[in-house]
Amino acid sequence: MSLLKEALQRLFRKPVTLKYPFEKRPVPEGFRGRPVWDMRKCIGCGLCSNVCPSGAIEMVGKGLQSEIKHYVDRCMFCSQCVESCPRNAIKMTQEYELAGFDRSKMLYEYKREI
Amino acid sequence: MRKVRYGSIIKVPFGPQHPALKEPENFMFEIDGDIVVGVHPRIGYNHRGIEKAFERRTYLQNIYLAERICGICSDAHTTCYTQAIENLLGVEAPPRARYIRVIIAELERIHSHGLWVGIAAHEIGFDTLFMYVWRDREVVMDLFETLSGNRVHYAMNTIGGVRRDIPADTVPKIKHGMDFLEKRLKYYLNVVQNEQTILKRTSGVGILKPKDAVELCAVGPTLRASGVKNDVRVDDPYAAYDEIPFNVVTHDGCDVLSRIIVRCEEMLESINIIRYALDHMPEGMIRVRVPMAVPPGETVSRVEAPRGELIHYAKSNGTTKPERYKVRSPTLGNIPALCKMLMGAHIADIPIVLAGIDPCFACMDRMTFIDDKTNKKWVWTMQQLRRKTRK
Amino acid sequence: MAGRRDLIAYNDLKKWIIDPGFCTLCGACEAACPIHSLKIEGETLQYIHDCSEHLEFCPICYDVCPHSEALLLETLSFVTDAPNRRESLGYYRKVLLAQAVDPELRKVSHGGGVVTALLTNSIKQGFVDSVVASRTDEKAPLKLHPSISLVPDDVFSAVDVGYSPSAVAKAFGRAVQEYGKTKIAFVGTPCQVLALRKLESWEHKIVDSLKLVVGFMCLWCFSLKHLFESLEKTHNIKPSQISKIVLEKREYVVYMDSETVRIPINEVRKHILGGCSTCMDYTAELADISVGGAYPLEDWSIVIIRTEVGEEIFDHAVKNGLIQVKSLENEPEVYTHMVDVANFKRKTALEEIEKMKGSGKPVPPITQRMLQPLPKELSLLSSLTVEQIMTKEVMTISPDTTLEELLNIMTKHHHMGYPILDENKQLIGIVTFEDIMKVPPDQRSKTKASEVKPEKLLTAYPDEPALTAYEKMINHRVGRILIVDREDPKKLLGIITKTDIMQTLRWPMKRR
Amino acid sequence: MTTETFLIILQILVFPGAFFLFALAFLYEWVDRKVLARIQSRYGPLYTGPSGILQPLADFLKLLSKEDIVPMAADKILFTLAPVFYAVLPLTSLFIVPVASQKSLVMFEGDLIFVMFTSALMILTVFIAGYSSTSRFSLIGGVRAALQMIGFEIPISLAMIGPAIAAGSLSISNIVQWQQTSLQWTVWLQPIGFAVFVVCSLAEMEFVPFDIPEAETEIVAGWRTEFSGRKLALLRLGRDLELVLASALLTSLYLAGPQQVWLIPPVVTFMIKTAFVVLMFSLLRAIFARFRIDQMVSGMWKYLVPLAILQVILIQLGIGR
Repeated sequence: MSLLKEALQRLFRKPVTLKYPFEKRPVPEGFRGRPVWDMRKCIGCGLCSNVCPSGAIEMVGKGLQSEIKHYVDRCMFCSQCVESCPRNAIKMTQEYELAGFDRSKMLYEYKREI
Repeated sequence: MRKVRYGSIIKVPFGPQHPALKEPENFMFEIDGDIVVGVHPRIGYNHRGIEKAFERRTYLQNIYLAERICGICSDAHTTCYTQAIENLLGVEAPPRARYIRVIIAELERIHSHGLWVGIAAHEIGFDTLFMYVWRDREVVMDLFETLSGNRVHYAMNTIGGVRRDIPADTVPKIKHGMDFLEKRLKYYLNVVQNEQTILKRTSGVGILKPKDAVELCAVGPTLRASGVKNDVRVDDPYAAYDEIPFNVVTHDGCDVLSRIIVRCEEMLESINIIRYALDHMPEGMIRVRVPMAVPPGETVSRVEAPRGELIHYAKSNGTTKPERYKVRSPTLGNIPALCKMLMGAHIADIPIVLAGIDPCFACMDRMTFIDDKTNKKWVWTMQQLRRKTRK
Repeated sequence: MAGRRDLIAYNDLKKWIIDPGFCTLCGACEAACPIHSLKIEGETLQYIHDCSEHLEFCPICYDVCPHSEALLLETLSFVTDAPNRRESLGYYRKVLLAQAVDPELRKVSHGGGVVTALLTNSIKQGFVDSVVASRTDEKAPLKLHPSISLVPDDVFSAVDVGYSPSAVAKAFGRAVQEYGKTKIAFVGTPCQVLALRKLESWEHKIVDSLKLVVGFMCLWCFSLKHLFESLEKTHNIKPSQISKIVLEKREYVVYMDSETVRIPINEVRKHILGGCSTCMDYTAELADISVGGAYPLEDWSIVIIRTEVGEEIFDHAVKNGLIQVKSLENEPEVYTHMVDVANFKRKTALEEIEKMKGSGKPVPPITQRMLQPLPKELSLLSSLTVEQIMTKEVMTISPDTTLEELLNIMTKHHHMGYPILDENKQLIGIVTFEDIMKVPPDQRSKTKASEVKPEKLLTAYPDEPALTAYEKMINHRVGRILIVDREDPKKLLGIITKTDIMQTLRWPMKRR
Repeated sequence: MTTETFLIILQILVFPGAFFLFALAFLYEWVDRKVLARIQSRYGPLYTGPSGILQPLADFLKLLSKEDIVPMAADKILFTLAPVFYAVLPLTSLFIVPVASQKSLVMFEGDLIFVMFTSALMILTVFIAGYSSTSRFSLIGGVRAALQMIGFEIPISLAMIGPAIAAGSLSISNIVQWQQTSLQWTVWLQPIGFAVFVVCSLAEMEFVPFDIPEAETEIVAGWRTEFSGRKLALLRLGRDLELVLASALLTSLYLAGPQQVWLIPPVVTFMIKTAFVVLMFSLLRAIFARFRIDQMVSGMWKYLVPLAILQVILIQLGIGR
């Protein structure tokens, strides 16, 4: 019965649950969400695709002609690519609602403006 | 373990899919009436080939692989991994990094033990306590999110130190969280020790005598709840544990109740460690840069994970990928002791005794083959496996 | 230089810089290498593992090397905001003499202790959170170590000038990556400053944390091993005895516990690092603030402030009473000495390059690039006429001006050469700093400008292409050319200096 | 057809008969879930209807439309009949308990015994349900349910007898009337009996700490493991009706049942009282851990049976009459 008091108190208090899909929780600074590439800064060194532990990043082409393909369905948001990128071309955003039914929609392509 | 009994012995499977086991693992119990007379653990159900995967990835990528051996003690695995690789490289993490590692490891211990107390409450049908403990555990999870950017896979460790600093403005936040948790944990400790229904279900259940515990190589809180003082943090200090004073919590009840109490008190001790570490954290470097390739050699590294002693073994051949990697997770060490505890228990006690070792089967499962008819065990080589797959 | 670049920059770095021995061990490549393949260990650069395993294409280590030709013009854009540019001074806002107010500080430091005072103030005021600089070892006073200072007291002992290479740029990388610092002041020699500026123009992420670049004036660095060996052989000086080596008037003075030995500059020049022998930058032209010794004044330093950031931080230190300043205008000797050394450095470097070219040895890519404009720059120059780029308002002197007066004028305005006009405004020649230096100091008050002017006068016409004027300057190895009227060659219309050429070449570049 | 017959049919089908009772069952499931959730700092049902009040109905309808799987080895007839009985039995009992007025729809001297009988039958149904599914978990669950019945059946019967002795009648409606006419609630006269009744009701409804026959972490869903689709829907309905029955019985026997207070119709007071009882059940199930079956049975016999007997003796001695 030692929980009775707390139980009675809780009965008249607001629940702590967040009504998630309707009420989104703000994420803190430095949250590791979906990474995005800034192709104006990218030099196409291919390091991000090489260090990626889950093979979520694919680089098509070489050097300054390259394109980046990012498969979010494989990404595990470790942010090693951000850490390895020598030029701040990759940033972690605060996007976290990335689940879906269609894998083909989880491919983000980054092309260079010519 | 197999005992032949005549009479109405029925076999009750536990898992691989079972509400008491949140992870797939198979236990076959022989039940005589309501009493367990035989336990047959069949590990390997969830073998993920992680050790082989280690050999295919670079040392840098393996940090994140090590992190995903276990979702709950992810930091313990990376600490152990990075320590092993640091040993091979001959570098040492800077002091501040080691303090940060301690803080993260202890936060993780709080979160892991808190999670476990909730699970234990759930196993004995006390869902309200389960909800309360998990609600308060959110404090730690939020701290993790602020500190590392993720609630579960903190990715704080890297070879040669830690990836993120603990900035001065988050220190009061952590301390505030610790004050709150301390209050709550003391309350839960009080509840656990005074609530009659909990005492009924846990005291005198799943007895593991100190002698058995040592003989069967139990580790972690399971061992300490049997009154044996054993803790890698003290016996073989790593990170900054040699500079931080703390007590090794033991309890000699040898039953599930003392396992709960040991874990609760360990959480309180962790809070003290975190406070001390925050106050005494030195300024300076948080990491050293290391090359991608690791000189040849082999090493073993030990860490006190929330569940007990965690051992990683690494062998390097001078390239950027390890030649062999081996993980001995604490749950594996506790399985023989678990079988001992379960003998003679009631069916109703199985979940709570099973949960009593805080099992993490996903990080435990290894590749062995057992023919349960002849009791023959063997391990397949890579060639044999390949041949099998070709067929 | 090398036509096509290799996809893996290390191959270029090895071929053009490490193998010919131009590396000055600043460690910029180690700091910049994203996979930590390079490592500075002692006086060698180690290549730890094959980076092409991890990278498809990487220009970094070659691009950021201070001896490579890459990004040279881009680096200029950091200082070109400054209103003035003079040869051997670079772009600048202010030139002045300064010293630390604290006499203790002056005693421990070289010169006026300005850098130490400045950085202490910036850390205290929170402009920067750490300082990356060189520091001497107590056991081996000549050997420099890069150091990362976090608290003001650390800086007190940190900043030091010396003659040995120090991997400061590597230390800068460590400060960012290992210490996690975000506001860093960097102190280094001209080549290290250049390395940092190259990192900055490359937009490497570690320079997001760079707040202030302080450059030391540097003649060159020694390979300490060779220097000690030769000192021991020729003068029987043990390295452990040496407490200090100071350059005084083209002589190195080796201070030992009991005695001092004077060694002529040419004797020890053999032992300088490969990259230093062709380096032409004395005053760290790309730094936010350049600081150098104010010989012959003891306890004063000459300070060149080039950028807004530098000016702000320096003024703050002056306002806080940590630094006291004095105008340079009344100290022509100090100025003369500095310019003289700078010219000496440039001259010897040019000689060295000639020698190297003659013997078929490779020349550092950066020098090659500086001496030979790119085709597109040449076409830009040829598309412009002299009139379009020349400076029309020329400071002139009368033939009766004595050299001492002239030096005073130079100290005030920092121009290095002055056309001589007679009373009828007829051009009779030009007198430059080099010409004055040929006259011994004690006779300078008596000698008149017209007496030392060279026989030959290099001129160009306003309607000529700028390229022609430029080629004339290059061929005659002069820094300025006078523009005269085609009809009346005695009528001075303007002047083109190297500064004007630089301004023209870099005008498409815009500071970000 | 006379108007009277029509009225009786209407009473049986709509109010206070089947339809009303179903509605009440769903309402009380919602109250129970909501209160339990609030105690546990959760929201509980939220989106179906205002504050999720229609959630139990939605669950029921959804289950009706789901696939109905019968295990191959199961005894098909028993397996199909068990859920039907499980839903019908509490409904039958509820016709005996006064809901809308002091008099129940069906009343006869000795209907209290009938209610006891149906509650025993329900446990039998549970056992049969567990037995007929031939699953190991179901079997253990069914055996546990039967074993548990041995524990609580005696004290609950004794606790029911208490008010009957006091009222001098074995009819629930008469007990209610006796309480209202003598203007005293039995709960004040026989608090021990009330407590015993509450505890045993928890056991009857398989609420924590007595949810042993369907202990999720031990034997999956116990005797209900193999049921799905319509059968599971019926089981859930039966469970909800059982909650209504238990609270209605408690209200009738100890809290004076439906009572006309000033202008408030008796059905409203009935609902207020039963809702209070449901709230109490929810609170109690939230603050305990589950007992083990041996502990439960021995505890019942050690403590509750003597207490219940003590209460009966006290009544016989004239205390609480």
